[in-house]
Amino acid sequence: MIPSLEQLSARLADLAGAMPATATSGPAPVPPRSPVQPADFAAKGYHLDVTVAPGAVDSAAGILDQHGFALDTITGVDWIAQNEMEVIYDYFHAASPLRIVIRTRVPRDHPELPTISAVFPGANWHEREAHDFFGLRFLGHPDLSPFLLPEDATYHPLRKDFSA
Amino acid sequence: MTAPPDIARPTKPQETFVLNVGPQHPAAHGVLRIKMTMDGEFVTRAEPILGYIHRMHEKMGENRTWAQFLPNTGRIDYLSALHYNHAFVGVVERALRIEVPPRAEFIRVITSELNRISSHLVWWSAFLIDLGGMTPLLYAFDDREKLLDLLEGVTGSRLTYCYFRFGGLCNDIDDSFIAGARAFVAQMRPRLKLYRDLVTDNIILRKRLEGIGPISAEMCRKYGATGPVLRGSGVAYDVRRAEPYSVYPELAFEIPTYPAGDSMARYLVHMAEMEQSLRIIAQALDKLPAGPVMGKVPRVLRLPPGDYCFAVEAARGRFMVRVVSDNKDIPYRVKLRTPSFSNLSLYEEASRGMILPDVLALLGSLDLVIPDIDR
Amino acid sequence: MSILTTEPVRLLLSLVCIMAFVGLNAAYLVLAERKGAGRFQRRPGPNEAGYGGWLQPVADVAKLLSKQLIVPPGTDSLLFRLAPLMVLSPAMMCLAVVPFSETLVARNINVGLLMVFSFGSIGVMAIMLSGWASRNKFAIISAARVVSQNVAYEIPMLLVVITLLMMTGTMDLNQIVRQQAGGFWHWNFFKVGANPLMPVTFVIFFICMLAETNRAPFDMAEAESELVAGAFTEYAGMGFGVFFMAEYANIVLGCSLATVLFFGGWQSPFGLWPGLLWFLLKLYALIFTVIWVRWTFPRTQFYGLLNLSWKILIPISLFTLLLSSAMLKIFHS
Amino acid sequence: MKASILEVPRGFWSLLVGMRVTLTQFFKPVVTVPYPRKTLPIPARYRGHIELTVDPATGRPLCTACKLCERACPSDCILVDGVKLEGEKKKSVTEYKLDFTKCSLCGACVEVCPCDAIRFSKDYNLASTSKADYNFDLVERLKAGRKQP
Repeated sequence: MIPSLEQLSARLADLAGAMPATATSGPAPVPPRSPVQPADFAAKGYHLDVTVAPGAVDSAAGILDQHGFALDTITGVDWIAQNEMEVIYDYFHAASPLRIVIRTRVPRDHPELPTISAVFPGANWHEREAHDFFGLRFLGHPDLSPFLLPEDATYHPLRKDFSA
Repeated sequence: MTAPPDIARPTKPQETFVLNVGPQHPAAHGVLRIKMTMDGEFVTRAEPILGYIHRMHEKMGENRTWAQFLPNTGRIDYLSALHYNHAFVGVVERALRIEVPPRAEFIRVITSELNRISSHLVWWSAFLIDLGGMTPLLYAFDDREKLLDLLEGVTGSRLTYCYFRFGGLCNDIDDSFIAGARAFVAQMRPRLKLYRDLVTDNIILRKRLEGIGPISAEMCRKYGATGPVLRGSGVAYDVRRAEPYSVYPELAFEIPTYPAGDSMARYLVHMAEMEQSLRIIAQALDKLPAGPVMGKVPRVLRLPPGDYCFAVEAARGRFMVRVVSDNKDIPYRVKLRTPSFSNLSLYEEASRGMILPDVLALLGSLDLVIPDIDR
Repeated sequence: MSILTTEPVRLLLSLVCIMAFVGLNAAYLVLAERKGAGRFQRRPGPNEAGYGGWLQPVADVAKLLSKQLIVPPGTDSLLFRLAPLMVLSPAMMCLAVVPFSETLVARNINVGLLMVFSFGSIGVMAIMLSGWASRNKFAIISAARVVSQNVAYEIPMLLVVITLLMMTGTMDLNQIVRQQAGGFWHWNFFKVGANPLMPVTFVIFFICMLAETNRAPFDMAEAESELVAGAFTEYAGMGFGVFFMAEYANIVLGCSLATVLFFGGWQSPFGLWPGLLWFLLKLYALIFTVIWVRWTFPRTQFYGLLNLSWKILIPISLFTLLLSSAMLKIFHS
Repeated sequence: MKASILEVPRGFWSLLVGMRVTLTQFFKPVVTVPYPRKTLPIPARYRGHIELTVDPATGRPLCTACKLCERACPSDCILVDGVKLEGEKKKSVTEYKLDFTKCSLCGACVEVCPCDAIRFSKDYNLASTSKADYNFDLVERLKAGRKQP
């Protein structure tokens, strides 16, 4: 069952609509936009750009899982100017060329969001890595001990205020 | 061979012991450490422990210009440096909409495929070493040496290539390279036959790999495994076809798949891919157009704000670069999605209840490069 | 001359000769193995020490002797030191009954074959002891493997030997060689008249010999990509060197036995000029095959190895045994 | 049952095929090069450490100490200094330090150089027990006449 772009946008739009729009404190970096945005693959490298609330990443993962998507990677971006942490989930599909990006923003001093490792066991490692590098706390994750960093590491090197 | 049910039962902690395979162990190529909880010779849990060769390439990316990060890409997966080059120049070209001349694209494909063969040859020989066969290593390295000579002639280095540039290549290939590549294709085919006679058809190898470490297509999906691992589970997923880049759409090749999902299937995928790569090289050499190898590129690279992805089919699977730009000449964020990382993440689940030699055969069949996992 | 033939002197002399033979063979077989491996892999092998690498064994031994003998803390030091001695002595003992030529045999006893097999089993125990005494997880796994492997391969080997014994009717090795006199078609290997499956029995014997000597593709004890160096992981210097020597001593013994039992020992293939030269030629041809096999195949999987023995070799050897006895009954009674 | 019985001779045959392969290789000549006694030609594009090139007319380095290479280097391993000599339009190099321990031979410096004043050398026999030996002073190296045609 290869999903069509329209079906997916509709389902993900439902999800994003059900949640309150991301509350941004400080200057908004981009003008407000629709949470589900089709993207030009040739220019961006993905087809659908979905912004959801932090609490909805696991439901989004569930929807994509039902449609046969696989998790590509999880990563963070530290938007220190906005005092926010962006978390980006990339998904790909093995039977169709569809690429989907799910993104959410969490406050920088309180970076917590649910884990999706129950849906995608492969997310376990990606979340541990994101925890290592950004200090993102994935609630419900089985083990967030340092992964790629030394086992006694307490720092998060990809935060923009980190200096060695 | 997996454990019979009475052995696979949950054992009491005092009946098991912990065996550290790595970070210095002959089967851990590089510095991978696997903490194995063993019940006799059966592995009840195999937990990979990473980070021994972590270099924080992603932080380096935030500290240097787009062009300065390019040499780093060749050092993430040292066996398929050109594919990683390709992904990074690809993402910048995509963001800036740089036109790459066709000749450059063809040369990129030719050199990338040569690189893929050399990577597979290293995998093949190292895998055979894991299985206790020494001689194939030397035969494979003999062939690989010819490849490295070819690539050294055009790129200047033998392993950590940095040959692609934003908008093209740093220099053109010459006739001796073309002749050498043609000669290589011609002489590699009989060598693959030799490999088949010596190793692939060998009953010892078949007994060793058939049915060992089955990985289902569903497990691959859940863990995001790609490349030969996914194709060995019967899924015809190849970034070269799924998200076509460069001139791959113009070239005819097949995506070899084997549905069994065991180590033998992954092995056969690798061997078939070498043949397909030879086919691609032969076609690309025939179609190679004349012209420049460098397109028009702005003098100072500044990517428009936003995020961009570019995925390539590296020798081990899907490699994706995701960059975030804030309109400066250095990236705001570089994320490297490496295939070995995802491929290894299913190891703990896939290896449960197998005996030690099989666990190591499974590890070898996943085709891992440790710096690629740790970055 | 009279002193030389007295029993104690003769004993001492034969002991010294055997030790020298084993020592030299071990040293130069290592070189042959490395050179051979080199040629199989299209490289020259060791070629720096001495002319073309001929002094390499001397350099190796000097290196091993100059190294510290480390007994790791926590090991059973008595067993740890005893194991290397125990592994080498049985192979030397067994060579005492092997007839190198009609007269060149240290101890010509009439149950030579029995002695070889009974002493041969001690080597297993030595490796098990070394694994046990080392207090190393890899070594323990290796020890367990060696025992089950050797038990599994002892059975088809003995079945094959019984098949042969029914034909020869004697356990005296020299007598067995004498029976194969006159042209290569008289060798046991080619005696298809007595048992059409004779070449198959030889193949089984050869496979079992490889397994008993822990040679690739059956080198479960070392299995360097799994168990580092298995039972020998903790040994350093000459302690390790002795295990290495024992491996080659066992190969020499195994190949000598194969020569005696299947290829007519010191008999010449044309029925003329029997002697030591023929024995050595056949012996080294077999040893070359052993090296050739090692550098061709990957290692078997442990359960595959046991399956090979219990599911393939033992049924076939039982069948040959039955066939042999049936043919003996029909044609020779 | 039939298949597993047939597997025995087939498997044995596959072993013989493998042994035939290694035996044919056994009688072929060796392919390795005995390295210190014999070396292979180095390709023209080989990337050794960088070196300064000289102007054939004046015999002095072409480098004008513009420091583009210093800025292009991803590993900060180049340090250039120069003075403006009297009666000349361009500066000339007085100091060119290369910290070879950090260099990754990416070639960014060579590509960025506007006057082809640096190039890759073919020098690969570099070994030392001291890290300090790899702080190359390329001007000194040029004067010492290492590998200049």
